[in-house]
This record gives sequence, structure tokens and C-alpha cells, in this order.
Amino acid sequence: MNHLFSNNIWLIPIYTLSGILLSILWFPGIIKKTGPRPSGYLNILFTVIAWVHSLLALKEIWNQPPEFLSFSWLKLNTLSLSFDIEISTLTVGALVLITTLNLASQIYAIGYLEMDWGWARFFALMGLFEAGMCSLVLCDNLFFSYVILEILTLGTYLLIGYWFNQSLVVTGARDAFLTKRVGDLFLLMGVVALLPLTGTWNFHELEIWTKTAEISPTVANLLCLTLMAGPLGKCAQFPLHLWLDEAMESPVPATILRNSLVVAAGGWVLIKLQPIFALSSLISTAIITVGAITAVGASLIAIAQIDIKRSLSYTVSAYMGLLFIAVGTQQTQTILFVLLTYAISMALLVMSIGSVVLTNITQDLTQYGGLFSRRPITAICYLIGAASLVAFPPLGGFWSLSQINSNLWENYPFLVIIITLVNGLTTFSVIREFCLIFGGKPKEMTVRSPEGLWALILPMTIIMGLAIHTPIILAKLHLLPSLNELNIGVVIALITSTFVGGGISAYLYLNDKISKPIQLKPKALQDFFAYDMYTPELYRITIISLVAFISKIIDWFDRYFVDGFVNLVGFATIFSGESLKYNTTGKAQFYALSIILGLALFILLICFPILPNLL
Amino acid sequence: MPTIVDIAVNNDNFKTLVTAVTVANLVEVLKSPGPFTVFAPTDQAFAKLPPGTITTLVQNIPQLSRILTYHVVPGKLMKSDLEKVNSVISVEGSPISIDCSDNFEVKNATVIMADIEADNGVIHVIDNVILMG
Amino acid sequence: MTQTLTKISPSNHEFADIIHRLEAGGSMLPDTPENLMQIIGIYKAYAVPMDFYWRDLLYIAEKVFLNPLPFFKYFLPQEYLDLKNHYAGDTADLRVWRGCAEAHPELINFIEKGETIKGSKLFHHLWHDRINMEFAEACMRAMYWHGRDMGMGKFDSYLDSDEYKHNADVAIKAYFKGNPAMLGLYKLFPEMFLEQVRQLSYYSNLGLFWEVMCPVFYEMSDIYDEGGFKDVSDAMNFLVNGIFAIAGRPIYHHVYIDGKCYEIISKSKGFTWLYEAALPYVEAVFYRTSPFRGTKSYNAQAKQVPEHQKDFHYGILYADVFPVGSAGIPPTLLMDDMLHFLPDYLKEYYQKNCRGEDDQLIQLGITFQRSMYNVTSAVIQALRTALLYPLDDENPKHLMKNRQFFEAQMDRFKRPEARLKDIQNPDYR
Amino acid sequence: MTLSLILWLPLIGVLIIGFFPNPVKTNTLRNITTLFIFITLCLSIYLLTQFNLGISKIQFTEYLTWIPQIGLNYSLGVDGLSLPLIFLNGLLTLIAIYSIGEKVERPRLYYALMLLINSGISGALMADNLLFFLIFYELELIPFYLMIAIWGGEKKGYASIKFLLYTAVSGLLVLAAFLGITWFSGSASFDYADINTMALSANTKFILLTLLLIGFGIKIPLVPLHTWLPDSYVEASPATTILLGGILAKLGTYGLIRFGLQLFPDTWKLVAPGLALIGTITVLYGALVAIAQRDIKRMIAYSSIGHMGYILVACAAATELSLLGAVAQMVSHGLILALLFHLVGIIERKTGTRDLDQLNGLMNPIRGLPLTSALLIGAGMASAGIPGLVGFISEFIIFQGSFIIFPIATLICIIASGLTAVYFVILLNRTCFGKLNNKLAYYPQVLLLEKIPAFVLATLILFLGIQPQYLTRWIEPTTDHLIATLTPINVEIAQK
Repeated sequence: MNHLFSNNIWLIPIYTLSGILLSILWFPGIIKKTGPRPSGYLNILFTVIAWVHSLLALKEIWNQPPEFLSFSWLKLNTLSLSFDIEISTLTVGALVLITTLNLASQIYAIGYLEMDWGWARFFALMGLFEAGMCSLVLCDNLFFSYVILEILTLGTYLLIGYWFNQSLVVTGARDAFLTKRVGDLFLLMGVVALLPLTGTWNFHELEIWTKTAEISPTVANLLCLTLMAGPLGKCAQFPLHLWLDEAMESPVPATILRNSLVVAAGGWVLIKLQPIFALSSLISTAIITVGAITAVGASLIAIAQIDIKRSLSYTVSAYMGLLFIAVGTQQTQTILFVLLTYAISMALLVMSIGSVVLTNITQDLTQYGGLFSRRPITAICYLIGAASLVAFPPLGGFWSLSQINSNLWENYPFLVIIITLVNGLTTFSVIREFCLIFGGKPKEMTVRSPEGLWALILPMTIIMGLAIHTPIILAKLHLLPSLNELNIGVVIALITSTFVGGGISAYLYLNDKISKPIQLKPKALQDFFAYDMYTPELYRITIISLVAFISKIIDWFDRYFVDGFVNLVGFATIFSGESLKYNTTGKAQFYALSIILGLALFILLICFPILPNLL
Repeated sequence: MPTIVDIAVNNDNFKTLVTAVTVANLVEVLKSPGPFTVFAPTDQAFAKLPPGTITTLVQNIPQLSRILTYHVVPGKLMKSDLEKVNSVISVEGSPISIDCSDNFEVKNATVIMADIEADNGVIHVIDNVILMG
Repeated sequence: MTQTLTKISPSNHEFADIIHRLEAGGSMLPDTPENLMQIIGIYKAYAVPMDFYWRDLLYIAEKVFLNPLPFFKYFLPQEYLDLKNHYAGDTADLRVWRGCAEAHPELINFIEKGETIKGSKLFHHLWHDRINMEFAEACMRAMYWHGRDMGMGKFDSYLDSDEYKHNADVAIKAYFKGNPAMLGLYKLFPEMFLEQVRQLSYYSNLGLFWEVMCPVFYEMSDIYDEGGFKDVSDAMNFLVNGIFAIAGRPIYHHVYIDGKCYEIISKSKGFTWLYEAALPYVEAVFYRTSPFRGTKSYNAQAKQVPEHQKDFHYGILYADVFPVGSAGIPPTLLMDDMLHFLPDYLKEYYQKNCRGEDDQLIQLGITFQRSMYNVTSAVIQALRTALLYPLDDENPKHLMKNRQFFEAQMDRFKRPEARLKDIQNPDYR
Repeated sequence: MTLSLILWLPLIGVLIIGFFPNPVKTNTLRNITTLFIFITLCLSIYLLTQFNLGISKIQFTEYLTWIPQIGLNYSLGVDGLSLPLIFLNGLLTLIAIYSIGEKVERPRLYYALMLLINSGISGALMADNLLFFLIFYELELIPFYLMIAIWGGEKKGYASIKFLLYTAVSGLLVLAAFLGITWFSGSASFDYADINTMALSANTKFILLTLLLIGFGIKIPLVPLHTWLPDSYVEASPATTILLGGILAKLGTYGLIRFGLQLFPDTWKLVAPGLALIGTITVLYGALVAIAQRDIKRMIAYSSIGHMGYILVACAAATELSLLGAVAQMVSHGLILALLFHLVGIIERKTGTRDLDQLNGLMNPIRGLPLTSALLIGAGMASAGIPGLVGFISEFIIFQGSFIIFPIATLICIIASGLTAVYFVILLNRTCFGKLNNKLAYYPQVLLLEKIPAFVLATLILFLGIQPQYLTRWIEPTTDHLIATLTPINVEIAQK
């Protein structure tokens, strides 16, 4: 069988990388007379090429055993680094998903950023993310996974910092970079520590190693914890979740990609690392705990937000929490399933929110209302996105959540309750947004609200079609769990939670008799969630002020103690006083003097060894 | 008694106004029983408008009639009636402010001859064309 | 100025100097030859893209109409390039401009050649070597979105009348005749289509507004080239007269489907250029618009976006021009459009200042800001003429009314972000 | 001959510049200097191509007896340790010539000193005779001192004297150590090849090594011997700082490996834990103090202290990998630091300030310094160890190499590289991001002549980051050989 496309699958990141390089030609410093839009068109073209390539490759590789390629990068004495690639249905399928969503968000950007002059930078960075995620998916090597994650961290910094004139953008970019970097550095520690133990970073060889590994539990626990920390930051889990909310300052097309895929990239690495996690007794508890806390906490926070985009961003954290739970309970297949359905529906939700914000300016939920009749396409896209996110049969989220819960019921009934609860809360939250935006009566800022440009609507409707068809496609491919695999009681509980959550929300927010905004009693509790459980303040008074304090202290120490001591000893001050005097009077003499002094010293030094002979 | 239109036609000071009303097909309306209160700008008032204004208006009848109807208020309001109010609503729909504290002023125009009674209303002659806004 | 001041005491307003200047018949922009040269030069550079804007806006409103995938809406057909301007050329209703009624030769030349090479429209479009129509649409959207809140004219409320809905319905049905899918969609979501038509009515509105401004600006440039304007207030007064001359120009929305004209807003509704287009335009575009995404956070919790539309002050009179050229600053599009058509004397002028050719975009942006302060001054003076009293009125009470009007106008520039103070300084560039 | 050419050509340049008839334009002088440095750079590239990667010994040797009475010989040679640094020296001098701006006061002296510095550093790196090395090591002080004292900033007098005193002490200590080495080992000359320290008593070796460590430690510099560095770096002109930080400081680590590790392999294991500790402290100290700075040049100066600490930790660990990383880090740090200082120099010249509280929004593509900012982001990220840039791979090799010997120290170094990211993000956010201040934003443009050096450095940083074998291949044979002589010791330490 011809494997032209799948064997050359490594070209896919190359396509987008060439798009990035070409974009540089349209930086505003370089083009002076024409505009920057060609860079966008070019990047889209390259994404289309990548998309077609990955589709053709998927066709070739379908039901074939995985293949492995390896490119040697750097060979050193005791270290050899090679870029390993896994070409399998799974990885190529992920490529298709990435290129599809990136294509959609890039086309969306044509509309959303039609008045922006920074296209070259924006599309180059989108391309960077696409290239990064594609390589991450293909990559079968922990070291390079780390490298890619770290480059994506820089990418996040630059992409969030896209509108760099705005101060909140700048702090958002900073926080995202630093938070992710903290995770990355833990991962780096794990990477560095792993090699002496295993001698390899290749995921498959690591898996083989784990079967025979004999390491002390402490080492295993520490190792696994550091390895977990990287994805923890990427997936915006407690306590490294803050950046995602601040990242909402970036343009919506970037948010589409970030909320649906970039956060999930952390999950992907986690899946790859799962064999190693089996070594530690502690780690699965840790992962589950983090996931569960985040899932419940973030879905509560989401409900308390008044900002459209922020509310969604906490839903992202909540879903990534579910992902962590699934990883902690070793459900690899199910995680991939969750990732797929989640990515599509979240992309759809962000797209429809963006299309509303673009025409109505405000992002405050309390200023919205009454858009359904005039924005039905957006509203329906939102609804489909919401329905396929949560357990709403027969859409994607229903199947993935049902499968998780059915798998968990035997051993982890407590987690089933948590997931069902989170599902209910999330439904409440997304329906709340829907009712506030589309339901009710028009307010000042929503009096006029036409549907947007084709570049927004077209990708949105296509992704909507994809969301609707996901279960059908999966069923065709026999990837959908059959009903007898599922635990009916658990499934019914899930569906009930969806309808109860959605129903209560719709009742509260569509009912004119209940005064808005709805206040939770006591107010302090609402504020607690609205202000993100005061984590920013917590960070400010702990880590940030600690580092600032220590650095101030050491700086003081350096200035007044170390340097002061030197000055106290006196040479420097005496000479400098003198030299300053000379500086102001006659420069030449002073320099001559210093040269003579230097030379004398030098001659003395040279002659020093023969001095004994002379004596 | 003559109608509002008759009074205007018979007065040499309202040539522009009459032409405008005729062009705008408002003659019939102003001949109808009404009653109306008309703030009638004199020819000098029209002449104060910058050049071109009238040309454009004459070319565009609906727009012209809108300006003209701004000078008309439903009902028969004598000066004594107008002294009691701050503003009245014109036929065009926009308000006209009235100030009788010193002179009898209608917006930025001064009434130079008040209370010319007609069969179907009253005319107040003003020295400026008044405009909405 | 002395004349007014002898009759009433000086103003204590923060911008007393400027108010006194206005009372003397001047502009908010200081009267210097340099300022005059700048603003006229930029009017010229603005008029050429505006010639494209109004034609394309009308083309979209009248012909593209409800096309769901309007990929080619910026590709102006010959018919619209040849469209006769109602206020220029031999066929004009009222001749304001001495030139031709069709698209300006410089514009035609740019459409054909661009800044790069002669090529097809598609090539120039893809190469972004074209007029940035997106900005014109953004101005339209600003008028549309602020329309209700501003409460100016009767245009906006008419869009919600039954008569309008009926007219739109007829046109929509005619447009989608033989397209059951779209007709079905229309049946399901009539409001969605209606809202689009409302927006298209604003396309028409702004197109008709600019159709007038375009020849006025050309004319000013021509007069200046002939040595016509002595000072800034001359230029302003020319605008004031223009505003009056054209005030009664009808604003309407006609749609042409299969050669048949559908009057969605007929001329007989009596909507006028001054009340239904110019004043809302100035309010929505010069004053309000919406915060640039590159300078303000839209995050609801940050509260950087005002709660009420009336508190929006992000138009050209308030905008910070320095970030022009970076991401998230929409006026860059307009500045880029004007960059193609700068008269030589302005190019030379920019060459001498700051970074010369390299920061022309920002320099011309600031010039544009100055010139728009002059246009706003013209609007303020025109309003004063229309609604208040002559500057040389004998009655102190009337002068006081004028004073109050000017002060109220200047109050809007008390906000810290207003650039009124900056443009007083010739070194602000 | 090539080595001698590299050494002497710049000195010929000095003569030409010195005797060039008056009046002479600054540009002419600069072109002459550029020409000579360019030829030396080409020669060093020629050396790189001719370098035999299969040989771990010193190559291209040249030997002339000079003053046999005191054992001083004209002995030159290069190996994988010095060759990359010689190339770096040529490159950075070239960069430095173009990073002072258009106008130079007293150009004749300035360019002569530049050439002198270049020749001196090459000499130190090529010298194969301890005393010969020391001559150059000391000779460097005078031109650097003058560079700081004449073309420096406000407190140049203080800074230059401090620099002179510190480094002179460093020289004295090294001299003492060298004398002791030859004296006690009874070598016939100061020639490197003649020296054998095996026979010395453990105590003697320890004392001699300590002297070397302190001597070179001042030059690197290590905490707490570092106080000369921030003052000199900040007060010196960007050109001087590039040479100071980019290459002169590397003489310290170079000396440490060449004369410390190589001459006292067995004693090294005794001091290694201490060195690792000092290295780690230096890393943390540099990073933490950098966070507190408001002056960008001072911030980068402290960052440089921190980055030199990694090299020390790597040297202490002394595994094949870590030593390779150490030398690679010398080169990559030289490149990155030079780029950073060059860019900071541009920013200071254009905006007139280095204060983080005043700078803002330089990314503005029209009124700001967009290219400078873009490259500053690149350089900052390279310094913070983002993969794909040369800083990462060197640091990674160091971490991986040192981890088996000093796991805790390595982990702390990784944490410190997180702190590096903190201050670089502060720096970038304040200078590049944000909005330009409208009152100040009338900065002059960056000239092409200033852009080119930045481009060259940035290209190298990116290229070597993606293709690091072009960095490591020259170094590897030498460091492998070096470690091969130490292997038993390593094993011993590892078992502890």
C-alpha cells in the first residue's frame, strides 16, 4: 500500500512553519505601502495544505499498525537526542482535528480581526501553535514534548500579548508565561531526572522500562509529581489556573484555539506519561484530587462570572479537571474521546460568543438580552455547542461523559457523583449565559445586533455541523460505546443532572419576575466565586511578595553589605575620590599616570619569578 | 376671514414662503380648516440662509415640506397662549422653544408681528427661518 | 473677539481661549498657515478614498444587499465607478465641485495600479493593495450601534416602523425569489433578515453622506491650490456654508433587484442629510465609536468599557494616534488609505519632521485629527448659525446663549483623553 | 602561522591607527579597525574549518623560545576549549565596534584600544605557556580600564578603579598560583606541556587550586567576589560591556577549566562540592538581585552573574556532558549577552534612559523601536532558556550532565532559570510591551549599522539553537579527553 502521505507526515508542521517565515515579510516595519493581509491568506493556505495532507494520510493509515520514524537531532558523548515520530490512526486523527479547528479559527480571524493591522504577527503565532501542537501530537519523545511545550509557552506569551498597547493584556501575557513556565520547569526537572534512570525519553521505551523498573517509592512519587506539574499548568488546573482567565484578553480567534486545543495539549502529554504514573502509588490520587477540586471549583466560579469570555474560560478549567480525573483513573481511550468531543464543542461555544461580542462591544452578561430573534444562527450554534459539551443525548459530550462515568462506577463511585455534579453545574452555567445573552428583552447595547460577516458565520456553522455529526461519524467508525457497555443508572443520573441544571438555570434567567442580576446569599460567597476564590490575591500576598521581598533583601544586602564592605575597606573609595578629582582637572595626566602604574605593576609581576635569582 | 394662505399671498413680505409652500404642495393643507399656528418667516429671513440651502430644498420637496411643517403648530395659539408655555410641538414633530420673557422669541427667531388672525388659525411673523434641533 | 468680549464678560471655562476664538468666528484649531496647509492637504488625501467609500457603500446597500457570502463586495463594478455624484460634475443637482461626477482619476489609477504593479482587482485585493473598505463599514456600524441611543433625527426610529418592515419584507422576498432555502430561513427567522436590512439602510445613509463630503473636500483642496484660503477659519467657513447648502439633501435607501427599484426608505420620508446623516455621523464617529481592542480591555470585571453608550468617547477627537500601525488600532486602515494620496507638499512636510517617511502614517494621523477638529468646529458653528444667534448679535442675552452653547460643546473635551489641548501645540505631530 | 596572525594583526592595526596622519575621520578609523578584526575573524573561521575533530590535543601549535631564564616561551596552540572562544572574540569585537553609535570621542585611542583588547584576549586563549597566558591576562586590564574610565557613564571613575583593583588582585592570585605550580613541581619552564602536578603533596595542590579558584573566581565573577561587575558593566559603554561580559569574563571560566581542572584533576573532587555550592549560590543570587533592579543594564549585569554560575556548577560536576555544556554555555552566553547589551545600548542611545519605570511600548512598529524590541524578546528568551535558542541547549546539557553528580544543585539551578524568566518578563513587559508615552515618543531611528550586528548575533543564536552540533562538535573531543583523565574520580564521587 502506498504510504506517501503518512510517511511524510512530518511535513505538516513544516508547512505552517514556512507560513510563519513568510508572514515576517508583512510585518508593519517591513511593508510600508500595502497592508498585512496577504500574510493571513498565506497562512490559511498552508493550513489548508496541512489539513488536506493529514486527511489523505489518515485515509492511508486507517486500520494500519502504527509506524515510527526517528530523526537524529544531536549526538553528544553520553547523550543522543532524536526526534521520534509516531504515525498512527490516533496521532494522524489528532492532526486532522488540530488542522480543522485551526483552519476554522483562522478563517474566523479574517472576520474578527478585519480591522487589525497586526495580521502578520497574529497569523504567524497561530501558525506557531498549529505547528507546535501538530509536532506535539506526532512526537513520541518526552524531551521533545517538553521542548514543544516550552516553545508553546513562549507562543502563549506572545499571542496573549498581541494587543500589547493594552495594560491588562501585558499583565495577562506575563502571568500566562510565568505560570506555564513554572509547570514547564517542573516538567524539565522530571525530564532531567528521568534519563539517568531510564536511559531513554522515547515514550514506548519508557513504557517498556516501567514494566521492569525498580525504583524507590519516594523517587517514583517525586518524579511523577514533577511530570504532572507541566500538564497541570497547561491545562489550567488549580492552583495554576489563573492564566487562562487573564488570557481572555487576547483576540477571540486565538481563544478558540487555546480553549479547545492548547489546554488539551497538556492532557495529551499526560496520556503519554500514563505508563510512568503507574509506578507511583501517590500520583493517581494526586491527579484525581487536583482534577476533582478544579472541576467543582471552576464550574462554581464560572457561574459567578459576569464576563462572557471568563465564564467560558472557567468551564474550560472544569472540563480539564474531568480530563485529569480520567487520567488519574487510567482511562486512556476515554480521555481521547473526551478530548475530541470537548474540543469541537468548546470551539463552537467560543466562536458564537465572539460573534456576539464583536457586534455588541460589551462583554458584560448583565448588559445583554433579547438577541435570539436577530441572531438565531449564533444562538443555535451556541446551543449546539453547549449541548454537545454537556451530557445531552445524543450529542458527543453525552457519550464521552457516560463512558467515563460507567467506567468509574465500579471503583470510584465518589468520582461519578463529582462528574455528575460538574455536568449539572456546567449545564447551569452555559444555559445561564445563553439565557442572559439571547433570552429576555433587548437592553441599551443590544438594541442593534445584526449577524456578522460571512467569515465568522461560515466557520461557525461548519463546526456546528461537525459537532452534530461527531456521534454519527464515531458510530460509523465503531468508536461509540454501545449501550450495553454503559451503566444505565449512571447514564440516567447524568442526563438528569443536565436537565436539572439547565432547567433551573432557564427558569431563573428567563423568568421576568425574578429580578436580575441574581444575588447569591450571602454576598460574600458570591464574591468569593466571582473573584476566583481570591486566588490572585493569595498569590500576590504569598509567592509574588515573597520573591519580591527576598530579591529586595538580597539587593539591599548586595548594595550595602557586600559592596559597602568593599568600599569600607577603602581602596575603591579612596581611589575613586582621587580619580574623580583627576577626571575633572586633567584627563591626560591621569591616564598617563594610570598606564605607568599599570605597566609598573606588570613589569613587577613579570620579573617577580626572577627576583630570587637577583637576590 | 381669509385663510392663512390668503394672508400670505397677499403680503409682499412672504414671496419666498408662498413659493415654498406652493412647491411643497402644502397650499391645500394650509387652506384646510385646521386650525394652525404658523410661524411665518419673511423674505429677509429666507435671504439670511446661506446660499444653496433653498436650491437644495426646492429640488427635494419632502425635505422642504418637512422644514416648512416645522413652522406650523396644530391649534390656534395666540401670543397670550404661547406666553404660558416653554415649548410647543410642531407638525413636523420636533419641539419649538418659546421665550416670552423679554421679546416674543421663537427659538432663535424674534416675532416681529404677532397674532395675525386668519380663518383657520393664526400667523406670527418671524425674522429667521427656524430649524429643528 | 474684542467685539463680543466688550458685550459680555470673558468665559471662565477651562478652554476659555478656544471659546473666545469660536466666538470670534474661528475654529478650535489654532489659525496658523502650517495648520491650514496640513488640514487642506489631508482633506485631499481623505477625499480620494472617500470617493471609493461612498460608491462602495451604496453598491453594497443597493446591489449586494443580502448576499449571504459577499466575497466580492469590495470589487466595485464599473457602473458604480461611473455613478454620477449628485453634487459634482455637469449633471449635479447643486454644483459644489468643479471636477467630474465619476470616480476621481487618482482613485481609478490606484484601483488599476495600486502601490505595487498593474494587476487584476483580485490580485490587488489579495495583496492588500487596495482601499480599506473595512474602515468605512466600521464607521457605518458605529452609527448603527449608537443610533438609538443618540436619538438624533428620525432615521433610527423609522427602522422599527411597520412601514419600514413592510418595505423590507417586499425587497427580501424579491431578492430571494426562487431560492427556497433562503426563503425558508426567512420564514423561520424574519427578524434576522430584517436586522440585516436595517444595517444596509445605514450603509446607504453613510454612503449618501459621504457622497457630499467627498466633492466638498476636493473643492477645498482645489481652492487652496489656487491660493484661495487665507486662514483656517476660511476653510472652516467654507465647510459651514457647504453644510447649509446641502442640509436638505434627501437620505434614502433604494435596492435594485433584477433592475427593479425597491424603495425601502423612500425619498418622500423627508429624511435630510443634516439631521439624519451628518449629525449622527459626527456624534457616532467623531465622538463615540467604541474602544480600540488594542488599547482598552473588554473584560467586564475590569470595567474599562463604559456602562452606557453615551459615555463612549473613542472617536477621532479622542483617539490616541501614536499606536497607529500596531495591532488593534482600527484607524490605521484609514490612515493607510490616505497615505496613498498625500499631496506632494504634505509629503515634503512629513519628510522634514520626526522620522520622515518612516512615520508618515502617524504624522498624517495627527494631521487628520487636527483636520477633524476643524470639521467639528464647522459643525459647531453651523449648529450655532442654525439654532442660535449671529456672532455679531447686538443682544448680550443672545451672545450669552451662544456662549453657553460653545461652553457646552467644549465640556465634552474636558475628558483627559480628549486631544483638544494637544492640537493647540504645533509640536504635537 | 595562523595563530600568530590572529595575535599580531590587530596590533599592526593599532600602529596604523596610531600613526594615521591627521586630520582623520572617525569613519576611516572605524573602517580600518573593522578590516583588521574582520580578517582575524575570517582567520578564526578558517581555523574552525581546518580543526581536526579527531584530535583531542592542542593543534596548530607554534613555539619559539623567548626568555628561557624565566621559562617564558612564545607558545601558541588551540584546542576545543579555546577555539570557539577565539571565534567568539573576533565576532564580539566586530559587534562592539558597531555598538557605540555614530559619534565617538577620541576615536584614535578608542579604536586602538579595541584592537588591543582583541589581540590580548586572543593571546590569552592561545597561550600555551602559563606565564605567557598571564601576560595577556594582565595586559587586558589596562585597555579595559581606560575604556571604562574614558567612555564610561556618570560614575566611571569609581567603576574603573574598582574594576582595575579587583582584576589586578585576580591576576596576582593567579600569578602566585602559577609560580607555585612551576616552582613546586620543578618544571623546566612555564610551558603547559612541561607541567606535571601529580607529584605534589595534596596540601600544596589544594592551596594552589584554591588560589586559582579565587583568582579566576573574581574574573567570572563568583558571589561574593562580584561587586566590581555591576558597576563596571553599567558604567561602561555598551561596546565595552559586550567585550567585558561576552568574552573577558569567559577567561575566568576558561582558566578554571584549563588550569584548575586540567592541572589538578584529583584535587578537583575535593573542592567540587564547595564549587557547586558557590555556583548554585551565584545562580540564585544573580537571579534574585536582578529581579529587584530598575535599571535594565544593571539587571542584565546581574543576570550575567547568575548565568556564569551554571558554568561553575557544570565545571564542578565535571562529567563529559556537563563540561561540554559548560564550554557551550560560555559561547552561547557570550553571544546572548552581547546581543542583550547591544540592544540595551541602542535603547539607551535612542530613548535616553535605561529606567524600567520610564521605558514603555517600544514594540510600536512606527514610533517605537520594533526590530530592537523583537530581538530583545528573542535575546531575553534565549537567556531565559527557551528551547530553539542556543541558551537552552547549553543549559540543558549542563543540567543533564550535572544532575547525576549534584542533583540538588541542578534542581536549584532549574528553579533559578525560572527566576530568570521572571526578570526577563519584567524587562520585556516594561520596555517592549505597553503603550508609548506620547510626550517622549519622538525617538530617533535605529540605523542599519546598528541593526546589522544585532541581526548577526540573533541569527547565530537561532541557528545554533536549532543546529547545536555546530557548537558542540568543536568542543566535544577536548572535553571528552579532559574527562577521560578524570573518570576514576568521577566514579568515586558518584558512589559517595
